[in-house]
Amino acid sequence: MTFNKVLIANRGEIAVRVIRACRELGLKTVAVYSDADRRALHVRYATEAYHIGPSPSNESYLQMEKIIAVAKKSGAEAVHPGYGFLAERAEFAQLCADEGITFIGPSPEAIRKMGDKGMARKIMMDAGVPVVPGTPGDRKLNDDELINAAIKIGLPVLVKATAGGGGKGMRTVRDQAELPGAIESARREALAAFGDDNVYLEKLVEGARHIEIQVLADSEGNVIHLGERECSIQRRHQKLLEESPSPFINDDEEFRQKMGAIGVLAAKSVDYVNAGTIECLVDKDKNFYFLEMNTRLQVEHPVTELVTGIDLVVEQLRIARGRTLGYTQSDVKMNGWAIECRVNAEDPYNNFMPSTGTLNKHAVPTGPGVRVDTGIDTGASITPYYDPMMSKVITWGENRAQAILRMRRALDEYKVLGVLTNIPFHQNLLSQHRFMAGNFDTKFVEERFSMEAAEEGKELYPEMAAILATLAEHRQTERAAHIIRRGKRDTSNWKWVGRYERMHR
Amino acid sequence: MTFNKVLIANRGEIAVRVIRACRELGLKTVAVYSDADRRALHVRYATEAYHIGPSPSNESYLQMEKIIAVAKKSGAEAVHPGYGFLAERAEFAQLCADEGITFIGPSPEAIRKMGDKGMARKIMMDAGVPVVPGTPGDRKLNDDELINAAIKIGLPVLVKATAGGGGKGMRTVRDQAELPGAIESARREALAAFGDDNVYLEKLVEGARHIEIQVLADSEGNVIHLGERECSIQRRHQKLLEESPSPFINDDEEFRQKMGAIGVLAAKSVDYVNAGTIECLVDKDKNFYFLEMNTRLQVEHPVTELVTGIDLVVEQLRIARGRTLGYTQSDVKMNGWAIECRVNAEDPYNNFMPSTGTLNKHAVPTGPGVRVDTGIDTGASITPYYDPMMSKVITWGENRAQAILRMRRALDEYKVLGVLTNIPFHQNLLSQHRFMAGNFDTKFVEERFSMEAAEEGKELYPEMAAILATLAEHRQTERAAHIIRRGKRDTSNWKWVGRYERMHR
Amino acid sequence: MMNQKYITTIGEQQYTVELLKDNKVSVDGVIYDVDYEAMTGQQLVSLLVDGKSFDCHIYQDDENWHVLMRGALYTAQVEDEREKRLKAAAGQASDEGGAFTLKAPMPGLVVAVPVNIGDEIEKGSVLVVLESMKMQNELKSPRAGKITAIEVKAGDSVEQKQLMLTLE
Amino acid sequence: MMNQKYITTIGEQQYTVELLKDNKVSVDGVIYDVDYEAMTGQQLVSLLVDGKSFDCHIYQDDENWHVLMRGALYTAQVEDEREKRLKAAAGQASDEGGAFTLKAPMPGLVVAVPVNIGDEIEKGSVLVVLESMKMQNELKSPRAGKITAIEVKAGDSVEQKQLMLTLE
Repeated sequence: MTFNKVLIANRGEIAVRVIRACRELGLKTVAVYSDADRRALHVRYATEAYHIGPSPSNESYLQMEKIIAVAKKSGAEAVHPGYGFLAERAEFAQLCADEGITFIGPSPEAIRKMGDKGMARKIMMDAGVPVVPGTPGDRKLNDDELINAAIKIGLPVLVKATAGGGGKGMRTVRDQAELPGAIESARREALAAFGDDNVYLEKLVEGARHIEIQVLADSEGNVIHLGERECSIQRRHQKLLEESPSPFINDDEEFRQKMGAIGVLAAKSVDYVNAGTIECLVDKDKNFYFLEMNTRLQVEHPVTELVTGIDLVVEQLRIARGRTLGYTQSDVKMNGWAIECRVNAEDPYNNFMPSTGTLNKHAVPTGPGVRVDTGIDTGASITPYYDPMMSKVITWGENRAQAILRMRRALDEYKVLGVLTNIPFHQNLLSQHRFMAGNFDTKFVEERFSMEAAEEGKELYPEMAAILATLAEHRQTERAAHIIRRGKRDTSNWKWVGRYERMHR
Repeated sequence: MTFNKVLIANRGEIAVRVIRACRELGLKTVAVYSDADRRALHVRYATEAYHIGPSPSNESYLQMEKIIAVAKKSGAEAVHPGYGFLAERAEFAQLCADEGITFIGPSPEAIRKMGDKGMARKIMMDAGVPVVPGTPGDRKLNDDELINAAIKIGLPVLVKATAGGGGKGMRTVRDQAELPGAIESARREALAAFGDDNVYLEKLVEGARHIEIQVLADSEGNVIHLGERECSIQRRHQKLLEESPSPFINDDEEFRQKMGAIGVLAAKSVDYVNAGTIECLVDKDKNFYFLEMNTRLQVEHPVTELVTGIDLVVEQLRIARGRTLGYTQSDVKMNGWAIECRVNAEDPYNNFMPSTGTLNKHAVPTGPGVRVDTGIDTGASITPYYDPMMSKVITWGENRAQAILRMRRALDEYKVLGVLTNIPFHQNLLSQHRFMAGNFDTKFVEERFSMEAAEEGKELYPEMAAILATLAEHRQTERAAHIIRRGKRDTSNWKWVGRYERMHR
Repeated sequence: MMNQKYITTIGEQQYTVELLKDNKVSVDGVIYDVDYEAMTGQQLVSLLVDGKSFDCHIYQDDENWHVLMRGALYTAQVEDEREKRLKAAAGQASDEGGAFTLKAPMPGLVVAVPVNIGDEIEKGSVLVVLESMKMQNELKSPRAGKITAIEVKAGDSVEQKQLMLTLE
Repeated sequence: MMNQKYITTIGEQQYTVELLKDNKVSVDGVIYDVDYEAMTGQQLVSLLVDGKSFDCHIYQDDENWHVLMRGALYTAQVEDEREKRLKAAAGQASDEGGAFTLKAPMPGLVVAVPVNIGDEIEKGSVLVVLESMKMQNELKSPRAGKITAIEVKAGDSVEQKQLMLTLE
C-alpha cells in the first residue's frame, strides 16, 4: 500500500489542497485537467499534469478510464478523488483496486452501502445509530405502503429518493391530501436524475440544525472523531458557511462526546477506513438523527483542521499508506473557533445567479488567523462548466466572536474583479444579530434572511456612493472625449485624475 | 486611557497588521501616508487616511509634528508607532503624552533607558541580568581606558557605539595592535551616524546564537513572557528568517523558563509596560547574555503568535487601554512550530542588491498553515525610499519539519513579477542540511552559505530551462516580426503559442 | 468644456453632484474634499472623502453604476444635468414602454420555460429556468407584461446573451 | 520564415534546441513534447514537458534570459544558429574589449567611491558604495580593468541609470 506518486482526480481548490498535503509528505503529484483548466493552479503546482479532455466534466473529470490511463502512464500508485466528481462512485474505487492503484478513501463496499440512502438507514438502525423516524428504506415500498407509513410516522414528512443527493427527488408534505401527488412527482424527478424512482419517507424534523461529525479510521480498525461542524447555513441544500465547534453545542462536552461516539459507531458499522463525515439533524432538545454519511473529504474540512491542528489530508494519505492513525481520541483537543465562508461566483443581489468571466483581479485576504483555499489566480476564467465555488475563506479565533470579526475584515479585504461574488451575502449574514447569537436552523437563510433587510440595518454612505458613481461616469465621459481630441492640445479641465496618476503619467 | 480611534504612525505590512487588530476590537483607524504610498493597503484598509508629505521618510513618516496634527484633526486618541520610524524615539512618546494622546508602547523613560546601550547594560547588571562581559557603559571612557579594559576582558572584543544600532559604529578586534585604530574608526562612524562618538567594549561571544524573549507587561505591573524566538539567520545584522521555538532550546523547558524569567526581570527593572523584546546572545554552553531590549513590536512577532495563539497587537491595544493582561504565565503554552521568512525586494544572485519597480503580479501563497503579512498588492511600486521588505511569509506546523516543508511549498507558490526578490535565497537556505539540523549561529549566512553552493546540491533541470529560454526568445522574435507584418496575412509558422492562447485569441 | 453638474439617483434619493476645482465636490451644496484613485482597470477605486477612506468596487451595466462599499451595494444612475433637463422638458418618454428581451446571462441548459406566448405575467414571474454551474437558476421578469415570443424550449443549450424570450 | 534552430548556453553547457512541428522540441537530439503557456505579461510561464509541470518565472536583461524554476536560477543565452555561425566565422570579436560603464542600478546616495582615475583594478573590486532602501550596497566590477572616468563623489544623489564611472 505504499506509494510515492499520487494522482489527484479533481480540479479547483480541493486539487490544490491535496497537492499541498502531498508535497509536505514528499510525495510526487499528478494533476489532470480539461481544456478550461490549463492555466489553473492545480496544473501549475503539481509535479506532472496531463490533459484529459474537453471542458464538460462528463468528458474529462468523470472519465474513469482516462484517469486510470494517466495514472498508469505517469506511474502514480495512488489516486485521491477529492470531493464531488468520482469521489463517491463505488465503481471508480473498485476500478482502482482492480488496477492495483490505491484509492485514497474507503472500500468500494463502504461507498456503496452509504451511497444508497435506504440501505444506509437500515445499517445504522441495526447498529443502534439513531435515525430520523421513517420507512426502513431497505426495500421498495409502493405508493399505498408509503401513504400508510406516513400516517403512522405522523406528518409533516419528507419524501426522499434513495439514490438522492443535492435536494433532488425531495418533497416536504404537511397535508395528507398532498401525499400521493408528492410521492408521484418525487419519483418522477428521482427517475430523471438518478435513473431510479425508489423513494422513502422521513419525519420532518422542524427547526433542526445540520451538524456533522468528522471521523478518521485506519486500516487497523482504529476510529476517532474530531468533533463537530455546524453546517446549518444553507441555501437550496447548498452549504454556504460552516463552523467548528457548533454554537449550539459550544462547551457541552458531554453532548459532543455522545455525538462523536455515535459517529465512530456509524463508521465501524461499515468497516470504514479513511476520513468520513456523519451528517446529523439535531433538534432543539438535542435529539440527533443520522442523515447520511459522506464517504470522502468534505468541502468544510478546514474548520476542523484549524480547531484541532490536525491536517486531515495528511491523515488521509497516512491511512491510505497503511499506517496507524497519528492520533488517539485523547490527543484530539478543540482549541478556539473556526468559520468558513464559501466564496461563489454568483450575484447575491440577483437571486444568486451564477456569474462567469475572467478575473482581472483576485486578491485574497491575508494576515493573522486567515486561511484561504483556492485553485485560481488573477487571470483565471470562471466558466459555466463547473460549480461556482472560487475559494474558501477560513478564519480562526480564540473564540467565536474573534473568528467572526476576523472573517468580516477578511471579506472586506477580499477583492475580485471580473465576476460577481457572494461576498456581500456573507458580509450581511455576519452582521445579523441572530447569526451572531448562534440562533439559526437550516431554514434561516431561505426564510429569515434577505439582502435588502440586512443592508437596511447598516451604517450607509449613499452620498459617498453618489460621489463615486458621478466621478466614475465623469471620468468615463472625459476619457471618451479625450480619445476623440487626441493630438490636439488638451485644454479641457481634465483634472479628475488622482494625484498619483498625475505624478506617474 | 480609553480610546476608540487609533492613528498608525507607520506604513507597509506593520501598518496593515495594526489596522487589522484594531478592526477586530471595533476601533477606528487613521492611516498617514506619503506621496509614494497613496495606493498602499494601509491607506485603503484604514477608516481614515491623511497625506503627510513627500516620499522620503524624513519629510513624512518621521515628521512628529505633522503626525500629531493629524491625530488631533481626526480625533485619534491613541497612536501606534509600529516598528522603525518613530517607534523608539522617546521624544515622540513624550510628545504624545504632552498632547494627551495615548502612545501604544512603554513610557518615554523606559524607551530612553533602553535606547542608550551603555545605560541599558548598567541597569541590567544592577538588576542581576547577565550581560556580555565588557566595560560598564554608563560613563565615557577615553581610548587608554578602553585599551586597558580590553586587555582585562580578553580579546577578541567588540567595539560598539553606545548610541548604536544596525551594526554602525561596530568593530571586531582580534589582535591588540588593531585596537587603537578600531576604536578611532568606530568613534568616527558613530559620530557621523548618531552625532555621538562614545563607544564601549563587549567580549566577542564566538559561535553565538541570537535568541530573544517576548514579554508583555500591563500597567498594573503584571509581566509575562511568551517564550523565545530564534533569530540567528542574519546578513549584515539584518534578520532574514526567524522561528519559534528556537531549535537550540527545543524542548529544554527548564532553560526556556530560565531565559523567560530573566526577560521578565529585565522588563521589570525599567517599569516596562506594553510588548517588548529582550535580545540575547546564547553560546554553545547555554550561557546567555542580555544584548539589548527593543521597546516595541518586532517584525518577527508573528512566529510567537502562531505558537502561542496570542494576538500580540490585540494585547498591546488592551494594555494601552489600561486593562489587565488577558493571560497569566501559566496560560501561555507553546504549541507546534512557526517560521517566518522576510521577503525583500533584492537580488540574492547579485549581492542582495535592492530591486525597485512596479509589481505587475503579487500573488501570495495561501492554504493550510500559511500566513502572509504584507502592505502591498499587485500594481504597487517598490520605491527606493523605504526598506526593501515586501512581506513576511509565516508558516505553522505541528513540528519544525512540517513548518519547514510548508514554508518551502509556500515560497514555491509565491509569485512576484516586476522586481527581484530574495525568495530564492530562502528556498536555498531551507534545503541546507545545517539549517534543517538547526545547526547554525549568527555568522552562518555570511560565512557558510552561498547561493551557488546551495544550488549545486539541488536536482537541476538545465534542459528544461534551455527549452523555456529558447521558446521565450523565439516568441519574442516572432512577436516583433508579427507586428512588422501586421495587416498582411500571417503565413509564418506562428505555432508556438499555447493551446489556451489559440483558443482564446 | 464639459458640464460639471450631475443628477445622481440612488434608490428614491436624488443628489445634485457638482465637480468643483481643487478636487472638491459638492453634494446638494455640501462641499467635500475628494481624492479618487483608480486602482485596477478602473473597477477598484480608493476614495478618500474628507479623510474618510473607502475601498470600493464599482461596475456598470447598461443603465446603472453599482458601487460595493463597506459591505453594501448602491445602485446609482448618473445623468448630466442638461440631459436631465432636456429629458424632463420632452416629458417622461418611455420608461415603461418598449419590449423587454430576456437574454441568457450565461451559457447553460434550458430546464424549463414555465410561460406560454400570450401569457400576461406579473413582475417577478419565473420566465426560464436555466441550468449552469451545476445549479438551476430561475430567471424572473423585471416587470409585468405579456409574453410575445419564446425562442427556446426545455433541453436547449444556449450561449451567453442568446435571446430566449420577449415581453411587451 | 524564421530559423527554428537555436544554440542555447547555460553556464558551460551548450544545447542545440530545435523547434519542431506539433509542439515538439529537440534538445541535442532528444525530442520532448512541450506545452508553453504564458500567464501574466509573458514573465510567468506554465511549462509542461512530457507531462512534467514547471511553474516558471522568466525575465530578461541586455544579453541573457534568467529562468527561475523549482527554486534555482538558470541564466541562458539564446542564439539563432545562423547568427552564431556568422559570429564564429568573423572570429571572437570583442567580448573583452570596449569600455564598461557603471550606471546606478537604482536612485540613491553615493556613500563612497573607493577608487581613483587611473587605478588598475581586479574583477570584484568595489567601485561605488550606494545607499538605497536604507542599506549600503557595494557595486563591484564585473571584470579587471583601468578606471578612466569617475562622474560622482561621496554625498551625491544619483538617479537610476545615471552614469557613475567608466572602466576600460
